[in-house]
Amino acid sequence: MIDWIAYAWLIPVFPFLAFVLIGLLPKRTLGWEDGGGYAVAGAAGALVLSMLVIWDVLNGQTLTHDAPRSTWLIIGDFRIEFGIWVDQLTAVMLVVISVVGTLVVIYSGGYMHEEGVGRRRYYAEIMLFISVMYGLVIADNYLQMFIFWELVGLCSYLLIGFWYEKPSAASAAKRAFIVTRVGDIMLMAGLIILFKYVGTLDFAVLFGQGAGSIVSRGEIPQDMLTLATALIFGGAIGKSAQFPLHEWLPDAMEGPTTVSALIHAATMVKAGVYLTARTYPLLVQTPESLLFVAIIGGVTALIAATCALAANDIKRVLAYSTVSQLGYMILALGAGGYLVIHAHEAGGYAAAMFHLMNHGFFKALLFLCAGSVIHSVGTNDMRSMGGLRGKMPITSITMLIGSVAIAGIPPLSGFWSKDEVLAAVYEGGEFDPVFFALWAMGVATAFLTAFYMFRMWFMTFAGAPRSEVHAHESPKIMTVPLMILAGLALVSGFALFVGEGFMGFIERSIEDLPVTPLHESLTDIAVRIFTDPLTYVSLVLAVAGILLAYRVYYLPGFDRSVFAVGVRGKLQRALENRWYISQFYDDFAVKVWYGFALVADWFDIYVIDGIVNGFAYLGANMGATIRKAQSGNVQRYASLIILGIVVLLVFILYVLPWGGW
Amino acid sequence: MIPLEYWLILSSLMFVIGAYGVMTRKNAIVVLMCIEIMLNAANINLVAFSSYYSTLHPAFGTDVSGQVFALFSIAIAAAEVAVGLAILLSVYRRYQTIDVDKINILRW
Amino acid sequence: MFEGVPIISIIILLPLIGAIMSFSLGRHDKYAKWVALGFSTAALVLSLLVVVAFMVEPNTGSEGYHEGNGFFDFQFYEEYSWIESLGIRYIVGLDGLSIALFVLTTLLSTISILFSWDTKLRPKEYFGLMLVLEVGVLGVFTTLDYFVFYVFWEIVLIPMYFLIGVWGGPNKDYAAIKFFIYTHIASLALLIAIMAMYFEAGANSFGMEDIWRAGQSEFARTFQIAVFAAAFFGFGVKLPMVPFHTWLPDAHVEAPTAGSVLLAGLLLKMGGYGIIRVAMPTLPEGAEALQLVMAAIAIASILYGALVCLAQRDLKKMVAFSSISHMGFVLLGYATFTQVGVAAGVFQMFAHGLVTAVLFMMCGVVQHHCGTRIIQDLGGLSKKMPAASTMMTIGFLASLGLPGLVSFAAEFMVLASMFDTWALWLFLPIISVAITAAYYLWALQRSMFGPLTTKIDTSHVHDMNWYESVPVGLLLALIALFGVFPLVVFQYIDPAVRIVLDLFGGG
Amino acid sequence: MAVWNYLDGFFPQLLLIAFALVMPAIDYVVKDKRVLAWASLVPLLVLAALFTEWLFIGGWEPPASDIALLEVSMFSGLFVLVFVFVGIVVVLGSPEFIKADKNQGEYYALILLAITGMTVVAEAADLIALFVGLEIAGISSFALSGFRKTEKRSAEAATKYFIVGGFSSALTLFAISLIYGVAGTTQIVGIEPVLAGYVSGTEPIDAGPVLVLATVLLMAGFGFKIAMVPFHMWAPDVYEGAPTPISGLLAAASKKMGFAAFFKVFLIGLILTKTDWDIAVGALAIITMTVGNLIAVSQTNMKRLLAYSSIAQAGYVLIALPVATQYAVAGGMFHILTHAFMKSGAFMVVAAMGAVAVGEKLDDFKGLNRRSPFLALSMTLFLLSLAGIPPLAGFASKFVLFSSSVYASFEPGQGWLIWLAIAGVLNSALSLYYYARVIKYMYMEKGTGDSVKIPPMMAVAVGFAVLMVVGIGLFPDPFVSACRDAAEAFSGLAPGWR
Repeated sequence: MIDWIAYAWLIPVFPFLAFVLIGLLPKRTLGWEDGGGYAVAGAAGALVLSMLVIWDVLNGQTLTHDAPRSTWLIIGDFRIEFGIWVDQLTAVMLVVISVVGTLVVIYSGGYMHEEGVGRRRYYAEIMLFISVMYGLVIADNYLQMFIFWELVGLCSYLLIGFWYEKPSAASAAKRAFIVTRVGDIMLMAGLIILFKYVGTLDFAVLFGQGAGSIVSRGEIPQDMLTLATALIFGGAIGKSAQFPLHEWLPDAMEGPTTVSALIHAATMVKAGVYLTARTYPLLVQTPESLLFVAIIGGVTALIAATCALAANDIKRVLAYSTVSQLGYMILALGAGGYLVIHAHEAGGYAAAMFHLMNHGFFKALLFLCAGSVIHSVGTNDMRSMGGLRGKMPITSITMLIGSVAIAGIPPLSGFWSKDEVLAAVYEGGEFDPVFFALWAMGVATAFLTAFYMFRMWFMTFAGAPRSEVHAHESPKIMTVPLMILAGLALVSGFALFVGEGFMGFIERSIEDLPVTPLHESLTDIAVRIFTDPLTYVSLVLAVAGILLAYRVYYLPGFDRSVFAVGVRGKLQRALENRWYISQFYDDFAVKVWYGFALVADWFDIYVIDGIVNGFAYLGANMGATIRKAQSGNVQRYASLIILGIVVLLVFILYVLPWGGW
Repeated sequence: MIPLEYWLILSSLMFVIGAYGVMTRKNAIVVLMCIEIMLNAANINLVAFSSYYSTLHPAFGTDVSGQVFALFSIAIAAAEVAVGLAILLSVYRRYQTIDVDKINILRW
Repeated sequence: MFEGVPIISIIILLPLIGAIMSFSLGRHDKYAKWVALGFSTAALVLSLLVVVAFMVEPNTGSEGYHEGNGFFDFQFYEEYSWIESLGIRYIVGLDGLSIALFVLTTLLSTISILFSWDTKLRPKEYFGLMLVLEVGVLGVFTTLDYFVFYVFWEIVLIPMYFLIGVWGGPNKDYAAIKFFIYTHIASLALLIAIMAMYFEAGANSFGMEDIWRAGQSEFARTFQIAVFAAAFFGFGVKLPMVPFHTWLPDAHVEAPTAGSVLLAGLLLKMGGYGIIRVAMPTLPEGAEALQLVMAAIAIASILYGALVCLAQRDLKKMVAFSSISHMGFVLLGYATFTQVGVAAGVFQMFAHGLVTAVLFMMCGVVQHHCGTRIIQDLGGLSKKMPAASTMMTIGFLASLGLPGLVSFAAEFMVLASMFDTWALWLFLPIISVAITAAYYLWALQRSMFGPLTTKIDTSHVHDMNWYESVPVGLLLALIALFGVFPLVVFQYIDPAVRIVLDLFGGG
Repeated sequence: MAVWNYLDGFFPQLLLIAFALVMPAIDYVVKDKRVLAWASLVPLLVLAALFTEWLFIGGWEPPASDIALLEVSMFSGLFVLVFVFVGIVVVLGSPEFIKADKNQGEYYALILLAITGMTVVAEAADLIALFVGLEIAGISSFALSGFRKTEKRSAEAATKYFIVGGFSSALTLFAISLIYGVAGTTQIVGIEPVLAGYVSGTEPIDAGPVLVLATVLLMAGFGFKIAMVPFHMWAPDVYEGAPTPISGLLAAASKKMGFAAFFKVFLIGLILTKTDWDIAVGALAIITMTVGNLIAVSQTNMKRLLAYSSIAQAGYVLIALPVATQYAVAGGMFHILTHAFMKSGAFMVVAAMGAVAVGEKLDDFKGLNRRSPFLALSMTLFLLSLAGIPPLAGFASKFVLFSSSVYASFEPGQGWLIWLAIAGVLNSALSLYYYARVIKYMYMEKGTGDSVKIPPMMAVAVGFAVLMVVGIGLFPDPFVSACRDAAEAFSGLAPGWR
């Protein structure tokens, strides 16, 4: 029996090899789809190995502080080593990355077919992304993680800007990178604080591993730890597109839809959630940071959901939905921390990770469906779609499954995880009443989610066609991944009830905190879910959302012009303008900084260099004035000699004694 | 015996007169003469100091080096005048004048 | 490997011989590039062998090893008397502080010569001057006698003056003379500092080690402060530090590409090297007294340089200002007086040398192929020159500190040490990380991406020539290599930096 | 042989005078006027060989002087060597330059006589000898600068030089007479003991304003020779108007003679009242270098530019006076030595260009690199050396010179001396501006005209100067040692001098 988990470091190597091969091989040896074959092989290799590793983890093996390590840097007394870290949390991420990654690469074979020469670049970049994403989740210290963290950002940048000749794509790519970099700076600062006080960024040391927390060991003052954790979460705000840095994600929809599905829905944007979850051992020592996390999550969930209401671009709807769902996860993590502190239970944490996994599947599914639609229709704008149900049966059904899942209708996956999230938040209210408010926001979000998802579905697939397009069903290579993902969206929720149950599985990754294991049997969980009245509150609201969308966007006779006048009109415009947050960045942040830059440039040219040139001018031109004294008249020379003598005499006889030399 | 101061006042006056002449007179010959006056002012000084040496420096006895110096300087002045006049001659050939104000193509 | 062979002198002499040969080619000036490439490559190969022979864990008894006894320990040490009456000796040697820069010099020189392969204007002078420049920089990085150090320091100015003045852009006269005089003034401040140290030490020797040893007891605190200020000014202008930086953008904008590469890649490093080799170890109390000044200037350079970059229209000028910002990190690392900071500062010099060379070469490529570097006039070049665009992207990413590429380790460690020393002031320099990303990506977006520009005639624009892509590709490979394995370089730097800090008394 | 016993100390002068006297005769006899140059080289080369052996190798020693007018020491020996070397360069550069002129015998005779006067000043131990030497050199060079009688500018230069020179001689002589009156001696080394009251039976003399007047008049008189601001006004006009080799002689040798006098009288004779004059001379040094450099920037005539550059260089050497240490004197001597080569070399380049009818305007230097790479490279080396760029001679000497003021500023109460060094280095940077401009003209601008062939003797002259400039730069050790020996000998002249 091979100990597969020890080979976890090989997972990123497969896609990386594919990246190198696609990037460097001569064009004629690339074969199918200009490198698509290598890409599929790379992704599949990683998938297989991931599954083997996950199997080991399911069997109770982990690879944490005793993993093999190699030295990256030695400075003075500091030794920075890199290694791998595989525990239950990693396993969840591996599942999402490997499955979605492989399916997206296969799907790309159809979706990117028309790209021609650009495909090579596309596959290379996708492979690089998958590789570094694996690297991110198996890192065993923050620095290593940060390196991959930045690299996934890079891949995101490159892939958003894949169609670089479109100005909007180039601009969106740049924005995405810069905005996430603002978050990265906070993360970097947080890591630096930890590094200063603890002297290492290894998870094994930072998380104590039985040696007590780093605060209790007196290595870091409480206020600094709070600052550090808040800053680390700042990284998550950027990467996971949380308020107020969330606007880059909708813009990032300029990239190919496959990229949106993989990077901006299923994997990279989850890195922030993963980071926050990974930092749990530190976060639970800083309740202030946890509250901050929860509030950001709740606010993001609601705001993004409202923005999705008025979006007409099918991908933007999904993007806002992604932001909103990420907010859920963050909210659950914030609330879960309170549960860990006060009740020693991991409910919120587990719920967040459960939602992360489910969301990875159904959101990837939704994006790929949207891609299928766009591929067929040739536009993103839902206002020119409609009535595609008949022409694209597989796409419409799989998308319906995705929508139902995200709306939270049992027994699809979204229901289970969303319910767990809301339950955890509500439970947090016991320890801080703010969580009740956040719970209310979460429930409202659930209602809005159901509404806008079905608004989207109805606008796309139902009714009569609104434009002259010859839509057709996508080829098999695209629909098969859709069907697989749809299947996963249908069943992944039942992970709650398989084996030891998802909750029991994931909470082992933080059992040192300490957390009291859930002594619920799997049936108890089901019973608890279905006997809790709160479950029905969100369920009823979700159904209400669907029905409202049905009324407004499907049944004829609803006059949507009421949205255009009065207070509702203002609200509508605010929503269409995404609460003016984007404008704020463009008008304020960009212009102010650019203004600073112009002022600095002016200062540089006219003041600093002006002084330099002024001196130079003096040096170069003073002589032209002085030399006029040289009149050519010899008697003036003699006079000047006498004058010089007189001045010297006066100086020596009168000035010198008086000056006190 | 005439006090030393008288000689010094004389030489100083000659020196100042000579210097004034160098600065103001336009004719180069006169300028040359003024320079000679200045040199002779110094000669008077040298001879006078030599003559009054024993009163000035009672510890040293007498000294004639001042008078020797004056002889040297007279000879040198003569040589200088000779060269100077030759130069003025060649200037006059080129400029048709020896007005020092007009000799100023070299400047700045 | 080199027992009994004066290998460093040989490496310094090789380009000099090449230069003389190149100058004296007469009408056969088309061979100048081959001569230059041959000699610089020979120097490069030998310097790589030196790296191989360099002992990270020195065997103290071996030949050519010079034990500093508190001062730096040198290998490949050579010592000859030069001007005995003033105690001036020609001493060369390498240690961890210099070896990386030493190899960087031979490497960038060779690469710049290759990059200038199609120089048509007065080639024998051009390549000869490049080699003279190499000699000067090599001398600065190896010599251990202040007088000789200063001689090499000044020699560097002359070829650079000519390179800008003859082969430069439209405003070359102004830029060349400004570069020459501005940096010369700074050198003179350094000269006065050197004189002062020599006399105050009273050791009748210009040897760095002798003066340091005498200075241990002879240099009073006020003396150290005054002399450190002078030396710091001398080195800082070269670095360059705000507000004494304005020679740099002009020089870069006008210089030929290879000149810019060497200017930014090597000449700026001379300033950084001088501070760590000369100013800080020899005048520790002065450095301590002026620590905050150093830090303030460093932070000002970092932020100001980055901010000004945002406003630039000329691609090359932007890269020039970015050098100011990045060299600020070097100074900031030094100013922390911590092992991490100083070592990272030294590494940042090395990293910046590689990265900035790529950037300037790419600016040269754009200029060469498109005839302009004005960002607003470019656009969509990716379509026409995919390889160039890829390389430029990687270069920019390396420069903005992307992990996995060489600058990251340095910048991260500098910032870490900054927090260690000044706690939350960290947030000032760290802002630049975002600004840097902003200006690079903005420039990339406007020059390489978007629709193909119509402001210039792009019909004849083609991708990079071999002599352009080979050097850049090689550098990019090194950037990635040292980004992934920074330890390769750090292992040399670290022990030497430890000595610097020991000189600070317990540092 | 009793006479010879008195005269053997004069043997260098006698040698020079003897050759000077036969020059007109040779001129009368030979057709090829280059023979004159060869002939006048003979005494110069002999002296150069002998003094080089004495100062740098050891072996030959000059006969000591039995009379009190002269002292023969390494200090004076080094100056003699400088004058002789400059003489060699000037003589080598002359034949082509003056080949169209009449009376060439007198020309060389006057050069030899001028050098004779300079050597007298260098060796003078008595104010009488000093003055006589100054006048011999002065009168010869008045005549030399007006040698081209057919040229307006040459005549004008001679007139101006003569008037200002005569005026300055008068000032000098008057000052000397006052010193004689106050101190009762014309022996330079004798002045200080009298003033200080060291001589038995005397009290310290407080000469007050009289001595100050004498000091200031001497500053003016010597300042005229070295072209110290504000006594410098004649220099640019004369350098421009005089035949170019003579400009070289004036800048490279005559100026150095002024320094020899300055050093002797101020640092030995008037050292007691140093506090009276040191700040004044320091200030004048700074003013001199600054004014010289500033005006040089705006010049368009190469000779005039070099003239102003000479003024500035004089300012640097003046630093040695207020610093007044043995090391400073060595530095000053060293800079005098190197400046002699760089400046005479630069003037020879200009002379060569004049000889081949290229011109001496700055514009004529455009594209010189194409027309004569040798001249362009030589000029570049001279100019860079003047600017103090290592590893050329000018850097080495400036280094020693400036460092002497840095060193002296460590003494208590002498802190202000550091400003001399700072002013010096700032001025070096300023001077780089116009030197670099010339280099730019030669290498970076396009010129007109074909390539030119440089006469071989001129090439030798320039080449010799280049050799020295580069050689001293690369191997300054023997020269530094010689200057140190000279300075030691110098301080040995005055007991109690530090």
